[in-house]
Amino acid sequence: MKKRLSVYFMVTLLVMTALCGCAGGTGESSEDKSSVVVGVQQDIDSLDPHKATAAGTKEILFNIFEGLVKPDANGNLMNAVASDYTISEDGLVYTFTLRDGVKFHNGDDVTAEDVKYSLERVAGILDGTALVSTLSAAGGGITSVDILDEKTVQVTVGSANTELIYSFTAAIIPAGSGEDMEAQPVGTGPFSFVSYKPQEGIVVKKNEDYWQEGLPYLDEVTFKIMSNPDTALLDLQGGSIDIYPYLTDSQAEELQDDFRILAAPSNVVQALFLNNTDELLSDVRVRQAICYALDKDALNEFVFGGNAAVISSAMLPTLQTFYVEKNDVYGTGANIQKAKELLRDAGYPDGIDLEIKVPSNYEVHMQTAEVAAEQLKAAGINAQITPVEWETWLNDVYNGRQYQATISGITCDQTPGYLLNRFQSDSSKNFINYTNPAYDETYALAAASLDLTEKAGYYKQLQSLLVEDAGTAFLTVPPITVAIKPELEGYTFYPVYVQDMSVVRYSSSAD
Amino acid sequence: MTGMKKERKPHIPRVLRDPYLLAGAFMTLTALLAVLVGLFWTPYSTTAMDAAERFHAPSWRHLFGTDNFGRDIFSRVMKGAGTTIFISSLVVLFSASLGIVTGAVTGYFGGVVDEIVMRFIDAVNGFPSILLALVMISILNSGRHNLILALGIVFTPSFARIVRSEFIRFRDADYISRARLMGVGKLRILFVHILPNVFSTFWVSVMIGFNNGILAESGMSFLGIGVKPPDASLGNMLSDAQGYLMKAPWYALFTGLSIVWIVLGFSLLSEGIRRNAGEVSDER
Amino acid sequence: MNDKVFVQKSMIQIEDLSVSFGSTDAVKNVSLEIAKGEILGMVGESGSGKSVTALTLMGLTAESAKITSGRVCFDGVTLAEAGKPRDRALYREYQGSRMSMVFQEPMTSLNPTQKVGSQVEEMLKLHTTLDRNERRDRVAESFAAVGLKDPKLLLDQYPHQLSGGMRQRVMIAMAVILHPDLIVADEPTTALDVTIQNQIISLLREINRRENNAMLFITHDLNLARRLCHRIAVMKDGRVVECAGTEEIFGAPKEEYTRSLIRAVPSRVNAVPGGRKEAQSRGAVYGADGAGADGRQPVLEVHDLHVYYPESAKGFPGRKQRKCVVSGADFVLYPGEVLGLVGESGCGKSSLSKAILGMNREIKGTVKHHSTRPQMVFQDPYSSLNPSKTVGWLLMEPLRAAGALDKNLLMSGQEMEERAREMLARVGLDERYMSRRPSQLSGGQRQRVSIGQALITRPGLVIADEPVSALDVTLQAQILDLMRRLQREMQAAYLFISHDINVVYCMSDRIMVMKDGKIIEQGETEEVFANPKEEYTKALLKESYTG
Amino acid sequence: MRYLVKKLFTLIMTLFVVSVAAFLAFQIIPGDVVDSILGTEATPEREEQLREELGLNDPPTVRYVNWMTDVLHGDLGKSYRYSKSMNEMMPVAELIGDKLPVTLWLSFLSILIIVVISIPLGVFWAKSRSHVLDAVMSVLTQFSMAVPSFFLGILVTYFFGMVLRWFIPGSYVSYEKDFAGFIGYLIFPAISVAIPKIAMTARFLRNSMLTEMSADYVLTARSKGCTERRVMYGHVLRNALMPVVTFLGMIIAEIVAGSIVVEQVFALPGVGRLLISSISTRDFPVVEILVLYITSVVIVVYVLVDLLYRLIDPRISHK
Repeated sequence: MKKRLSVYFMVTLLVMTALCGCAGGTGESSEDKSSVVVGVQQDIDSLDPHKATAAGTKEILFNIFEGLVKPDANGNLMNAVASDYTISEDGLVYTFTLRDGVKFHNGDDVTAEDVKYSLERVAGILDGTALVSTLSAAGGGITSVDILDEKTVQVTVGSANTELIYSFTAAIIPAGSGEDMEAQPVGTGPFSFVSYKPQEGIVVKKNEDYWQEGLPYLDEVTFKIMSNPDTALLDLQGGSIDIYPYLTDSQAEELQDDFRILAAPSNVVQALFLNNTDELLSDVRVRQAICYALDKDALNEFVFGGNAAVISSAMLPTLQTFYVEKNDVYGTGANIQKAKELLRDAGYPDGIDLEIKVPSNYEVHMQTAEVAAEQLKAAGINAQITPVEWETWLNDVYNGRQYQATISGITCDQTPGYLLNRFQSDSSKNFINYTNPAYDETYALAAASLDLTEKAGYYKQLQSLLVEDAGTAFLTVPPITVAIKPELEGYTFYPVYVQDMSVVRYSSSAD
Repeated sequence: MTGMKKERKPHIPRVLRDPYLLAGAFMTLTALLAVLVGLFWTPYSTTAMDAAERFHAPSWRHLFGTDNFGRDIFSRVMKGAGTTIFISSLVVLFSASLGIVTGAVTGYFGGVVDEIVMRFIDAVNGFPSILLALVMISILNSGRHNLILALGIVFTPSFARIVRSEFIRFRDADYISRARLMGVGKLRILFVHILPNVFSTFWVSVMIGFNNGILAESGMSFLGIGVKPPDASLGNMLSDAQGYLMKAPWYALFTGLSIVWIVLGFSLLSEGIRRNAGEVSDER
Repeated sequence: MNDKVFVQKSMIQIEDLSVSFGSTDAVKNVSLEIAKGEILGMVGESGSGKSVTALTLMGLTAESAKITSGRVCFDGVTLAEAGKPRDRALYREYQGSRMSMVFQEPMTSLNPTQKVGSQVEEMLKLHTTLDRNERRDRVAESFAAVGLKDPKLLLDQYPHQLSGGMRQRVMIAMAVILHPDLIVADEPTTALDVTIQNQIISLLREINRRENNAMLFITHDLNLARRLCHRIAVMKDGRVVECAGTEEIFGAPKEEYTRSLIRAVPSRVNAVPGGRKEAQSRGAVYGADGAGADGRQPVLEVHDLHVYYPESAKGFPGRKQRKCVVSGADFVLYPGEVLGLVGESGCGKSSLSKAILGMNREIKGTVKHHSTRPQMVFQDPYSSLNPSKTVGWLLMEPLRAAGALDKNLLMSGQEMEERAREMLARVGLDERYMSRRPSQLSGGQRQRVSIGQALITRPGLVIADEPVSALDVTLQAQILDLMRRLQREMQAAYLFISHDINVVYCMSDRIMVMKDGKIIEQGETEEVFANPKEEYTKALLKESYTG
Repeated sequence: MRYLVKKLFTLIMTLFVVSVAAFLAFQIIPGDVVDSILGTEATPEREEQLREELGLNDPPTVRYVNWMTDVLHGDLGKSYRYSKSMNEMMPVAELIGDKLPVTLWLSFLSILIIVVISIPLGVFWAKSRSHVLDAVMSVLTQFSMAVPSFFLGILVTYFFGMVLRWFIPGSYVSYEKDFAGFIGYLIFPAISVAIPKIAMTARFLRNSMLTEMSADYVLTARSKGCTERRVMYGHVLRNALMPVVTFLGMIIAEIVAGSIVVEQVFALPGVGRLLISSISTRDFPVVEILVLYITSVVIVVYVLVDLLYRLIDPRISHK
């Protein structure tokens, strides 16, 4: 009997090892030199460039679709489908000349009709629903699009706005492809769409006749969706992923030796938003006390390992012309003494209770909240963290405005006004209920002015107002830390974060 | 001729020599002791953060090492274990009592009531516990009490099923028919006559339920629902620890092992009790 | 009778055999011999070591059994000996081919998930080289030889599809198929009905005559041993108290224990129906026609009662088909009287009792109770008391229930405890038992508590459904005496149900005979026994051997 | 047959109860689907257009009835979040159809591992006389049942992936591309699903064996002169395996319903993980169908096991 049993065991073990042996074979993707696997955290929300809204999706679609103009690595705009453009004196008429030889992935040439169709679809002229708010006909965007000749398209807009040009990065797609149900994504970008499997990833391949010479270097790129950020680390070390952004500071430290770690400031402004109409927080002294009590440097150290940029107001430091340095007002260290004084003046000698709602799916904000809560305790502010699901955060906090305080981040594009317009009293996005007539007037002046230096001056005033009112305790601009396989080169950061794979290549591969 | 049962040796030593009971009791007692002490004193503050102390390997100063915020893991385990045990005992209490009532009623009376209730039990069984927890959180607000409610409801079906089958088995026993003949009221029959007999098998499932409770609470915290940071629960500690597996493997290891220690302790204890429940007749 | 004298050499020798389990010695220095063709009976109460001796002989005892002295020889070959570990290979040569065994519980002695035919066939597979068809034919032959009808069909049946009697015949067929020299039968008929018991006994006797093999017949029932065995060994506490020819044992028993065993057997010779002598004084109560002479209210009146057994509802909303188990029952029961009901198992006795007590609602006809809350005594002592309660609590529960229902019966806890102690003494149990749990009592003690619990509220009527059939002979006698005494003291009426005609005879004033759901005969016990009208009653009486 | 009709009826009723419960749950949980799809930047008209598209403006009862009629006609609806092509959302049937093989293969492998290891283990354990082995085995089973599933997943990944390098963590490859690689990778999540269940099954089988070994027919078999091996395998094991079938049925139902945590740890795009992400992204049609799938799987497996039990146990099949 004993003999038979042990034989039985041996057989099962053999079968198991054989099966695992062949598992080893799947690692071949890392050896071959022309394809790359990029880890991304969120599934894409749409394959239609005009309808996609999630930052994670735009990052990827950047490789497939291009607009008339396109952002470049240092935050300015470069011509793409359009070879050149002129804006009329009164800023109401934009004339684009199309670049020759730009082809769609399906081989057709890009024609004026395609551009007209794309712009009208985005502005909502075609079916009445604008897809990009800044270009919507009703909101002062495109009122009409006319084809002057084969190579030139003229666009008239409702109101002059120096920042409107940035909205023309909207993707150009073949005429009619917006309605055809079976249409696969076709654009003019460096990579063409191959396949997408929900929860697994999206695969794109090299666009042989891309208008920019010599680009892209890679033959195939797979954007693999990582369900769980924690296990992603194991997969990275296992070697099944080549590039992985969104590393937390400690994860980055861990990967030091076998990956190259690149970091750059992101375009996300992280802040402790305070509901100004909340009975406790309506008193500016309480809000200021909170700003004083926060030790932003320690926060930066704990959560971002010191790589984040500590900010004082609603402006990305990378937009130097518009950014004003206001960290001296509340200081970047903790000023417990001042905080306690303010609380006493405001009538709360023995401190206050504060509930901070945090979207639980963002590890970075959760960790920031834990550190902040610990710091506020020293100043008698008893902070209690309530993790909420992203959907609940959107519903209760962002739209419903039922919260006391929340820690989250807002992704901005490179237009300076993007963040500041949220603090106008009547803005639909003013979820912190900040009302300051002086702020509204200054913003109107800034938006209207066409002169750059004048506009910068107004923006700086706006930032100072925000700091004095302490409507929000601005914290940091978190860094984007990316781990890259050492043999990959050319990864470049954009102010508005995108994963531009066209410039990435294996160092050993001959040009 | 019919000699009375011969007087038994005093029970105490034999019961205590049972390895299961000993091991189980030891582990459970150490866990409970750690939790009790944790309520008042912990070697280090469970929330104080110290940048310099981050990721210290286990040493005499920090028994279990420190986490990404430099907090002492051993102290957090002491606090966290308290929360986890507290939650899962309440979960078991809630689902056990609800399970007894539904099981008794459906098992004893049967018929249409039984049919309908069993359909609900199947439905709850199929329903994903996460969705249920979400509904609870939206009705009340997130936190312990409604996690307990959610898990309680999720655990009731298994208890109800066990109790129901036991009640069906005892429903037609002779002494129950006799009780009916005596005119004993229905409720009294259910809870005074039948329930004590059901208790021995039920006790085992309570213990299993308790273990699953701990695992589920950890599962729920792992998915981000349940105990709120900075409070510690073994569940959310383990889910954080997962992120630092290479850098601080001790964080995941010791947290995971403490869960295993508690769960193993309780199951060995329950195994010991079950094995001796048969013989131990309490001499009044 | 069967007083054949055996001169041939002895087939089986058991010399000074002692067997112990851990610290308890089950068998102490037993020496027995069985000659070829001889049937040796082993009689004794449960726990007297008779089964252990048989199992040791067959080499089937559990691992923990140690032979501490003596040896077992089979036709000159020593199979097992003290000090030597059991030689499995040697025993396997004998087991099945040279010696075989028939067990007590036909329900569980056959593998429930294997066809009956193949289980017997396994015996041939082990010890012969016959091919499949030959084996099946031999099995069919063997089934026919033991009196089983259409054996070919039976081969592919499963144990649960056969009745108890048929299963025992299959066991016997299995035991006999290889014509072994020794057959050990361990209480083969205890779990069977009287009529089937007799058929099995005569089958064994015929096999012994035909095969001329040795047989060891183990039973606790002296009468059975008397009808079958040539010699009888009486066992007590692991020792052979007396061993002699059957006539000698019954004619001139030397040992006091043997005499008490013979006396304990309820037979019509030395007992009087319903303790009639004492009943004489009550004569006035019963007129010739049994109707209450002084018009006293009968405790129970049953008129034209039909009882249906609710077949499980097959289709979802389908009407329940109803099988009629009792049809047209008609009788009356007077206070202080014992009405016996005898019939084979499956004739509807229990269904009738359940219907009378309202535990089964599917009835037609009328049942009128004139006593408050009739009680019942059940057959199985192990399931009649709630295992999780103490004896004291069990005795007080009826009083609590009665008090709850009828205010003036309400008693204080103290009074109830007093009544419980008093009842405990009445049923012959010591004070200490108040705090004991049923699991700590023996079968007999449990039945005493159960009877006490039934009578404590002085019910007018008690239905006793086979109260003693699960007990040993000597215990049976005590419980029956107890029930009779309590009945007189408490003036309760009994409906006494049993399949054992002798027990019913000793207990009841009047008697009813039931067959296939109908009460075929009813009348004074003496009168029915003297001249039974129905054919079936005659057969029943003939079976229960005269003096 | 009648038994089947009755069970079918209970299945339908339970599915109805579950679908209503899930629908109500979605009415209660905060989070408006349109907001979650369009994020914070959408134009009001776009929100209105989407709301209209998804039929969110009709009252709840109407929406439920529409959804129910569609399902009854075989159209399981379209996912709110996952797009199939530029303008077409992914049909739920296709989405789940694509994920199902992953979970089914995972379940098949883990059940295979459970059966292959726990049966001999149980027999070996039941036959072993030594108390030491008995104690060791029961502590081992207690231990493996006490380890939380995600902790086990991490340990397996760490041990087999990092230390032994038997597989590359995260290198899931879909079954279409490279089936051998797919199975090779799936072995390890299957192991972490199987380990606690191996222990339970082995213990259950051991107890069932012990009860059968003390039955009377074993004595009869021995009295026939059967060898110990014939008694053990011919009689005892056959009868002991029958209750194990029902026990395994329960475990299979649990696994096939999707072991969420293991799929999470091993980044397997299975049904379990889809359920989690669909709930958090309020993808109502996907969750409804998944909940129906899980409930029906649980009940169907119970019924199948019950039928199987009736077939193999002659005591029931030959009334």
